[in-house]
Amino acid sequence: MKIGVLKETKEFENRVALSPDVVKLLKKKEFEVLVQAVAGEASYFLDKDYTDAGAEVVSLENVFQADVILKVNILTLEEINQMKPGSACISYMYAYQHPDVIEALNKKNITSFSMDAVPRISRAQKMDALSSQANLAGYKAVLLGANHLGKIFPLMMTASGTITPAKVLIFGAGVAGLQAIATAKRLGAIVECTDVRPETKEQVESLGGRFLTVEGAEGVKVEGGYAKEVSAEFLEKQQQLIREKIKEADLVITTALVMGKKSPILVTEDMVKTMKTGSVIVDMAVESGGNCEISVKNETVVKYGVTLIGESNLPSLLPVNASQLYATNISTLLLHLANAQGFIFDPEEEIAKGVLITQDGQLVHAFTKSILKV
Amino acid sequence: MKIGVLKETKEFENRVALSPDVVKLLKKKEFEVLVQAVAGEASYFLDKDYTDAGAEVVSLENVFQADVILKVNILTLEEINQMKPGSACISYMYAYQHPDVIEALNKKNITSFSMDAVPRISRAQKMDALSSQANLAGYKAVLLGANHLGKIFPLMMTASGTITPAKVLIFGAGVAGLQAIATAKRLGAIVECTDVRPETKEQVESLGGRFLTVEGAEGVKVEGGYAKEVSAEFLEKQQQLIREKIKEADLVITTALVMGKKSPILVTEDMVKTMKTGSVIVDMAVESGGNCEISVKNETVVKYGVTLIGESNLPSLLPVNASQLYATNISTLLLHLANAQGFIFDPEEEIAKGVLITQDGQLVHAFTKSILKV
Amino acid sequence: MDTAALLMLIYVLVLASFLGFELISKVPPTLHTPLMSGSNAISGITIVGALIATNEMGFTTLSKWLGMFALVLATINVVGGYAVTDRMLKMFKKK
Amino acid sequence: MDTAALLMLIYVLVLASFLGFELISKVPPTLHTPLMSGSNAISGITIVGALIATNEMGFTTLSKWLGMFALVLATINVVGGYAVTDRMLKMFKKK
Amino acid sequence: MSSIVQVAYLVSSILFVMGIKFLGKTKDARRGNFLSAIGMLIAVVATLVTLDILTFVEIFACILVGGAIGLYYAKKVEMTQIPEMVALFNGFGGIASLAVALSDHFLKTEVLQVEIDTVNSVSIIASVLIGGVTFTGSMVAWMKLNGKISGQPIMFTGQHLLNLLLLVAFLGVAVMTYLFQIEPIYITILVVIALLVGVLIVIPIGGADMPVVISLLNSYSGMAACATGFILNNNVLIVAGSLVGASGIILTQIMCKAMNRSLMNVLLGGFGQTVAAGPQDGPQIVIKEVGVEEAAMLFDSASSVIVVPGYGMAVAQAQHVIRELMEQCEKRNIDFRFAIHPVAGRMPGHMNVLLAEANISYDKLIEMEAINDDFSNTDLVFVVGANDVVNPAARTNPQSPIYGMPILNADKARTVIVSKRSMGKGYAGIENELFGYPNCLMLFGDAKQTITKVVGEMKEMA
Amino acid sequence: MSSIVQVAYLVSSILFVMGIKFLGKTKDARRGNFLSAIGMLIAVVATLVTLDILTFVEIFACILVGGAIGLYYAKKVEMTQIPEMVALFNGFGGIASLAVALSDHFLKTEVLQVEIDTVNSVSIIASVLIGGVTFTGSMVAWMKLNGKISGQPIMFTGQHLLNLLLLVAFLGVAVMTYLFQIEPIYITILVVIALLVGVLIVIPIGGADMPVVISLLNSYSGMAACATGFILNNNVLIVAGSLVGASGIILTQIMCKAMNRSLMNVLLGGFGQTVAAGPQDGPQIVIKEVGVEEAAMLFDSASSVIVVPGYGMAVAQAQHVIRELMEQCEKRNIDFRFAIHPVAGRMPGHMNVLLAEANISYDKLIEMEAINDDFSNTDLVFVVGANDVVNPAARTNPQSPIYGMPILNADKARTVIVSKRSMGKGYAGIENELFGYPNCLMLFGDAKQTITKVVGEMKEMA
Ligand SMILES: NC(=O)c1ccc[n+]([C@@H]2O[C@H](COP(=O)([O-])OP(=O)(O)OC[C@H]3O[C@@H](n4cnc5c(N)ncnc54)[C@H](OP(=O)(O)O)[C@@H]3O)[C@@H](O)[C@H]2O)c1
Ligand SMILES: NC(=O)c1ccc[n+]([C@@H]2O[C@H](COP(=O)([O-])OP(=O)(O)OC[C@H]3O[C@@H](n4cnc5c(N)ncnc54)[C@H](OP(=O)(O)O)[C@@H]3O)[C@@H](O)[C@H]2O)c1
Ligand SMILES: NC(=O)c1ccc[n+]([C@@H]2O[C@H](COP(=O)([O-])OP(=O)(O)OC[C@H]3O[C@@H](n4cnc5c(N)ncnc54)[C@H](O)[C@@H]3O)[C@@H](O)[C@H]2O)c1
Ligand SMILES: NC(=O)c1ccc[n+]([C@@H]2O[C@H](COP(=O)([O-])OP(=O)(O)OC[C@H]3O[C@@H](n4cnc5c(N)ncnc54)[C@H](O)[C@@H]3O)[C@@H](O)[C@H]2O)c1
Repeated sequence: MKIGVLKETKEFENRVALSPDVVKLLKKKEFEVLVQAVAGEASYFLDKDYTDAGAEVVSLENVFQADVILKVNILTLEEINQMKPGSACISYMYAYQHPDVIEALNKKNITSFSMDAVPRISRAQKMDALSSQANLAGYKAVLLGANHLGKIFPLMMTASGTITPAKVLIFGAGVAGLQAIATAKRLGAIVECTDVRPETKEQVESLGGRFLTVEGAEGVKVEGGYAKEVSAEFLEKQQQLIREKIKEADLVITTALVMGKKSPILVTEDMVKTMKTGSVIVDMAVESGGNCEISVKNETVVKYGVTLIGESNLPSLLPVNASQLYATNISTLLLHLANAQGFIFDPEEEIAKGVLITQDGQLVHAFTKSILKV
Repeated sequence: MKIGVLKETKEFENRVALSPDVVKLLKKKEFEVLVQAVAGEASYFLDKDYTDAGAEVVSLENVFQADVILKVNILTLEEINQMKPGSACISYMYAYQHPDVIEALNKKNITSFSMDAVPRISRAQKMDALSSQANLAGYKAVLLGANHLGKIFPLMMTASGTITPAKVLIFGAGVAGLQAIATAKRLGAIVECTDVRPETKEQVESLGGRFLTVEGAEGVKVEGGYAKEVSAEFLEKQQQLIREKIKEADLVITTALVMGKKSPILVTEDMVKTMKTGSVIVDMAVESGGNCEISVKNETVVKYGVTLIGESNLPSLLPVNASQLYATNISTLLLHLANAQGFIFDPEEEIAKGVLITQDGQLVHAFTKSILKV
Repeated sequence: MDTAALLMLIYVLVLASFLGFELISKVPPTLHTPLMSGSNAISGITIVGALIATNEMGFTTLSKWLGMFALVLATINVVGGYAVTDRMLKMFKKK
Repeated sequence: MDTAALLMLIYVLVLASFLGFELISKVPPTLHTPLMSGSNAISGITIVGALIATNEMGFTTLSKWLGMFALVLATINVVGGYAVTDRMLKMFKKK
Repeated sequence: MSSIVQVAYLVSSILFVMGIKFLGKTKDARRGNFLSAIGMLIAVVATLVTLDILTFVEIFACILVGGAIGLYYAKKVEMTQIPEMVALFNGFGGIASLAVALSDHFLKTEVLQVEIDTVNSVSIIASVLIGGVTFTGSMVAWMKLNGKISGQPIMFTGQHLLNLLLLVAFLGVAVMTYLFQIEPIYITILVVIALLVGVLIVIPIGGADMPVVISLLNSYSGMAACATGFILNNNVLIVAGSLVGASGIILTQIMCKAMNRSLMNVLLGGFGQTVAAGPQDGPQIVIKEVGVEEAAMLFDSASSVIVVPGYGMAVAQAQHVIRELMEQCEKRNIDFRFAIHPVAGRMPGHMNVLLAEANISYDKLIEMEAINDDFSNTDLVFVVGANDVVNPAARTNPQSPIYGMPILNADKARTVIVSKRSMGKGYAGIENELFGYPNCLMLFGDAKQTITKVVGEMKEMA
Repeated sequence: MSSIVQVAYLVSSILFVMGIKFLGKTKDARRGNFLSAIGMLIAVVATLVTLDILTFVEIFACILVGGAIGLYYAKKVEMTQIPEMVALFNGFGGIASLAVALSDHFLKTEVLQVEIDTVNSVSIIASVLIGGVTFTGSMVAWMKLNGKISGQPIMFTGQHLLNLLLLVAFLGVAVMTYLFQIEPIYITILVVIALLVGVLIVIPIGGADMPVVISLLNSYSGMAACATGFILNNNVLIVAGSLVGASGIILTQIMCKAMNRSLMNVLLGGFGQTVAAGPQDGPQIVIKEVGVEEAAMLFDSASSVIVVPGYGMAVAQAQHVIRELMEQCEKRNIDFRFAIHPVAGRMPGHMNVLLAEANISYDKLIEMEAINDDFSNTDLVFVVGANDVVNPAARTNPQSPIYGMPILNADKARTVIVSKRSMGKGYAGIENELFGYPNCLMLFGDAKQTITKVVGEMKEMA
């Protein structure tokens, strides 16, 4: 079986689907690997590293000879055009947002698997790119924020006076939020965090953060570790809490996502106005609409004296680690679905069922169908 | 006595000589304070903050009515031109690099004091701006470096593989170097450091860093906490050590300074070539010539796959804290030299003697004279 | 028995009991069983009583038979007790 | 004194000595002085001997005078000892 | 009795005191046992000296028989059967005391035909009661332990009432025995009641509590010997008996504490079984608890330790005290490492953050793949607040939600200690059968608190 | 003697045992003293019961006089003089035993004119020797402590030889006393020798070691009482005397250990003075050391503690163990804070970094200006590896290189404990006279190691 690795074409994308280390592993399992020239450059993986690992470094066209194409971002229509009919591809897809791509895939009878749909079950953890990337993103969000802040994080009592510690406020204690807590805490900030899921209180505290509980609020539904819609009453109480706390925050990091939906607005324009001049907001939900009303995707803007960072692809700013982990995730999924001879998955098996988007010219993924209403 | 605070005019300078808090303190001591409009803006101090604190916010010309002008950076010839004859000024001067300014000051009979010349004795610690700013610079250097690195600092054992910790190499364990060690260590990196002064070993270890001892080297002279010239033999052995260690470093921070001299070259172009692609060097000595042969002042460049950060004014990137501490330093010095009625210092007293550069139209500072050979 | 003699015995009893209490204060759990076993062997001191009881002349009295019965059992207790305790303790020696 | 009686006394002595050893094992240093003082008061038990010696009739014998001398001093030891120990210990009570 | 014999008795008393003292110290215990054996020998020889030379035959015969039996069983017994053996021996000691008391009673009433004075009479009755209870109690304990009867608590209604009645009866008959000493019937009834009481006291107690019961009965047999001492006016019996009596009580208490039970609770019985705080669903997991002291002993005697931290360590913020534990172990040259499971905790790298905070150097942290083969050569694995990541169900049970997840082979180690607060489940919400494995001991309580105690114990041992 | 009296003696013996036991436990000590006093009362009353009613007048007179004197001094004495008072009382106990022995001797030889048997004679001689030594030894100790004679060790050549000779002489005369009981001269010589030995034993020992000596003499006075018990065939004397004798020896040993001396070392004398490990240059600073146990006691009894960390804490990496210390203190509701000097350590914020690493919450860290006035209301300041930042020379000595630097007012606290390795200097390279202040105690050793021990001690006290 031939694996093809394309260079990412999306703007600001530094990652690559396979790292030389993982290529070596796949070679051992007797896969052939074709890597597009300079595909790894932005992640500091040189073509030589790939050839050393056993891959063939080839031109763009030649990559499409592969039986399965691996990418980080969803394939473009152009790329699909060039693919062998009946071949396969694995990448992030967020299929429900890209009906056009699905159509294109089905037209070419391409079997496609989505990395963002890996079910969050224990044995699939090694394939869970959402977690691995969110983790890096959480770290990077703190570093970016700290770098834009006019002050330092830790408390420091010096001869020239005492520097009070920075206050970091984090919304959402998912994977990214927790890593952000850990990182900010490490750097010496006072960290507070709030989340809709009550079990996160213990998790936040286990990292030395303070949990802000929305008092007397019920009606939060959690499914498979994901937050589902929450009640209006809760949101109101939460708003109240945020409004109060945000005035004193130096750095705000928002990570609240609701799967398959636009992310909730937690920080309104009004609230931004009440913040201290020089404070910073990193909106990690900006890709899916943003948790802050006025953050701008892929831009860093200053509004009302507050720096709003709308970096939508934080993991890509840590390309070495991000590619390395993503490569492990995608290759583990691939090995779960296929061997050197070809695909061997059972479409009813839980993981395969979870990630399989299109097959035999059909959209087969239940969740995507439900959202696209097809 | 009237104090005037000018807005800094130097490029990339965000600091301001007095903070509103310190203005309040000086008002209590019955000084009058004139602050140029928007002088504090880049440090997120608003004009309103200053007026609230009791200062008068005035236009540029009106500042020059003051008896003493406070600044961060040395006064420009233009500014000196506008000053009242016989008035005074305090700022960083590095007088030995600016004979023209000294001439101008003497022409106008201006008494000048240099913040960089505060003697490093116990009771002057509160005036020691070099320390207070170097401290912030050490923190910022790590953050900048970390932000330019394609990987994260801490060790992380995750389902998607283990991320090995970043290796940070620090040259010079002075104030900035130590803070850099502490910060990098906090973030989870493996930190190694080397210095010419043997007593720094214990200090480095007290922060969890590993000290790299240059074996069998003697001939390091230390005076008043500053490193003086070191022997050629030492430098050679040190080069050897660095050459070896730098190959594995992810982030290199250089802080080695020799007072009044061009800073030593520790990282040669050759060495940079042997470094890993994607690694980063922050050259904190860039202002005084740089510790790295090929770093560029005030620029971030990529050479041989290595990112070289030549930021010459790191404290200015943390303007809030930097201004706050600098204001404490400068005001403490002022209060040491003067009261609301005027200057009262004894030119033979240790601190006054240390900082006094020009008086009665004369360059009186011994060290400056020795360097300028006048 | 006269009261003075009894009182002396009671002195001995009281002091020995206090001593018993004080001796055992912090025993590591691994020693619980050996200690129990070892002190069980000591409680076989009743063998002295059995000896005295067996000393009864002739085999006609119940007393003598009871004494001999007691002596056999007490000896088992003593000998077995010490032996088994020693075996246990031997095992504890550090590898 | 017959040997049996002596032996009983020795039993008492031995057991009490062992007990004395065992009772004092880990005493915090602040209690060293009070403990010393308190047990010093106990050693004033010789007052009992002094009482018996004073019981001698008439004031003619040296024995009686010695007994009375002993009694006064032993009483000082006992009363002073307990009182001063108590004063010390009162101070230790937490503010 | 000649005074030389009395001196010998004094010496053996002293040896017993020292024997017991040393038996409580790990490194002196064997010497202690030896000393007390010497004491016993001296006492026996001294007694023989006073005896009539003519009775030596019977005496030696008895000693030979008894000694042979004792030695044989002591050598033959399996190490695992030692508790039952102790119970058996203890019972013999009790019945011997009873027999000596009876013997004295009959000697005085039938052979010598003298009146038994009050002290003697009370002593005889006490000896009968305590000796009898010790005997049958020990026998029941022995049978429970070796499975001759069920280890389950045996209870019936009116049990406590029956005990009370028997006690009253005993007192009544005891008075009769004193008043009508000539009548052998009364003392015979006493014996029967005593034997009955012994049985009744022990049957309602569960097998798991037997060690405590045996320790208590051991204390009783000391008291019986002490009572015998009063009968015979013999100091060495009194000293040895009361030493064992008192130290036995304390030891029983210590053992109860180590098992987290109260003595009352044990004696009232019926709460017998060590809690098998199993779940409603699924098979019952029977677990063994361990106390902090014993845990400390286990660390002390290990030569290699692997710590498996999990989310519970983070919740308890136990990382700092674990570093202390590490320092204690390293002081003892114990190889000490951490096995980091990739998904331990609740975020990637969770354990890394915390252990770095506690200043544990990176090279102590070993990845799962690198350490998984080492567990089988490891003396002690200490699982701190981890659960799912050491759940063998991931390897064996295809039905389990974590099936297929790689886990740490903690179960392969010689001994596993698990520190957690309860039998609570982990993230995956499933049972962990590791906790019921024979090599696994549960150390219940908040991880930080219990480990602090363990470290405290270890410091004392040093 | 009636048996009721004997029972009373038994009861008081038991009370003494419990009294001593409780005296060793901080929270029970007062109760223990009370119990033993009750025991004493019972013994006295019981003895009075057996006595001739006619002698009551003298007896009460003596008791009244003795009691009044005892009570008066006990109330009057300054708290600082307690050790001397104990020495004095102890001496009285010793001489009383001697007097009782003499009294018995003369009673038997002169009044009753009976032969004194061996046991009695040996007891009398022992009582004389021990009682006499206790008396003069205690008197010398008393005088050394209250300054009536110099606290310096007094030594002369041939001292040990003289002691030996006296011992031989004593033995010789003792034999004579036994053989020629009628001759009062021998026993008189015995008394003289005993008194002389007491003096000779104590004079070579330095004042600083007096507490140990008093403890030892206390043990002796117990033995003297015990010997008296043998003379009078009295159990309560034997029990109480031997309790005090044995526990006194142990206590002496414990005290020696706490002072880092060996008993031998103390008794051989001459090593007396506590080291004044001063520097070569400058005025000698005489310091007081403190041991970990006492340090732990000081923490235990404080109600407010301020820790002053310095560069030495960083070097020792003691921050984690200080957090433990904090936890121990907070468990006891002790107010616990950190005073952070702006230039403590070697870089700005050095202490902040380390204490944050140890997870000490920011609100425990107080700036110099905010805390400097609180020191004078603080029970205990714990200076950990700080030096220059607490050097009072900065306030008082214009010559000092740190003159004018603001410092933490650690010296104003009730007690200051300084943890450092030696009398080594700080960054500024100058002496610190704080270390010689009367309220300052030095806890020498690596900060991490010593504090670990202090925490260990505190855990045990809890
Ligand atoms: N690492 C990740 O990125 C990540 C993310 C999400 C989910 N997960 C999942 O989380 C699980 C991690 O496994 P794990 O073994 O680390 O943890 P776990 O299976 O969740 O078990 C934690 C155990 O700690 C105990 N505990 C809680 N508080 C404690 C305290 N104060 N003291 C002592 N024990 C305490 C609990 O038992 P008691 O209640 O009886 O004390 C619990 O059984 C895996 O199932 C993994 O898939 C991991
Ligand atoms: N904070 C800054 O930015 C900065 C920068 C440069 C200089 N300084 C200067 O540094 C000094 C700081 O004062 P400081 O009080 O923190 O420290 P210090 O005066 O330097 O004293 C440190 C003390 O710690 C003791 N010590 C060293 N290792 C130890 C260990 N392992 N365990 C226990 N004690 C240990 C040393 O005594 P032993 O050898 O007897 O143990 C020493 O006296 C000031 O003079 C300040 O001016 C500060
Ligand atoms: N068992 C596994 O294999 C596994 C793997 C990875 C993640 N997980 C779990 O899944 C959970 C979700 O992880 P994620 O990071 O991908 O979540 P996510 O990115 O979907 O959401 C981020 C966080 O935002 C929170 N949030 C949503 N709406 C909010 C609101 N209005 N206000 C505040 N917070 C809001 C969510 O509760 C969540 O904690 C995590 O707790 C993680 O432990 C489990
Ligand atoms: N007592 C006080 O009041 C006081 C105040 C501030 C600083 N200090 C001390 O002064 C010292 C100097 O502080 P600084 O940060 O301003 O120093 P600096 O900025 O002059 O130099 C930075 C460091 O570079 C080192 N260095 C010089 N040449 C080198 C070479 N070839 N290789 C490697 N390292 C080299 C120096 O030893 C120094 O540690 C510090 O140690 C500090 O503790 C004392």
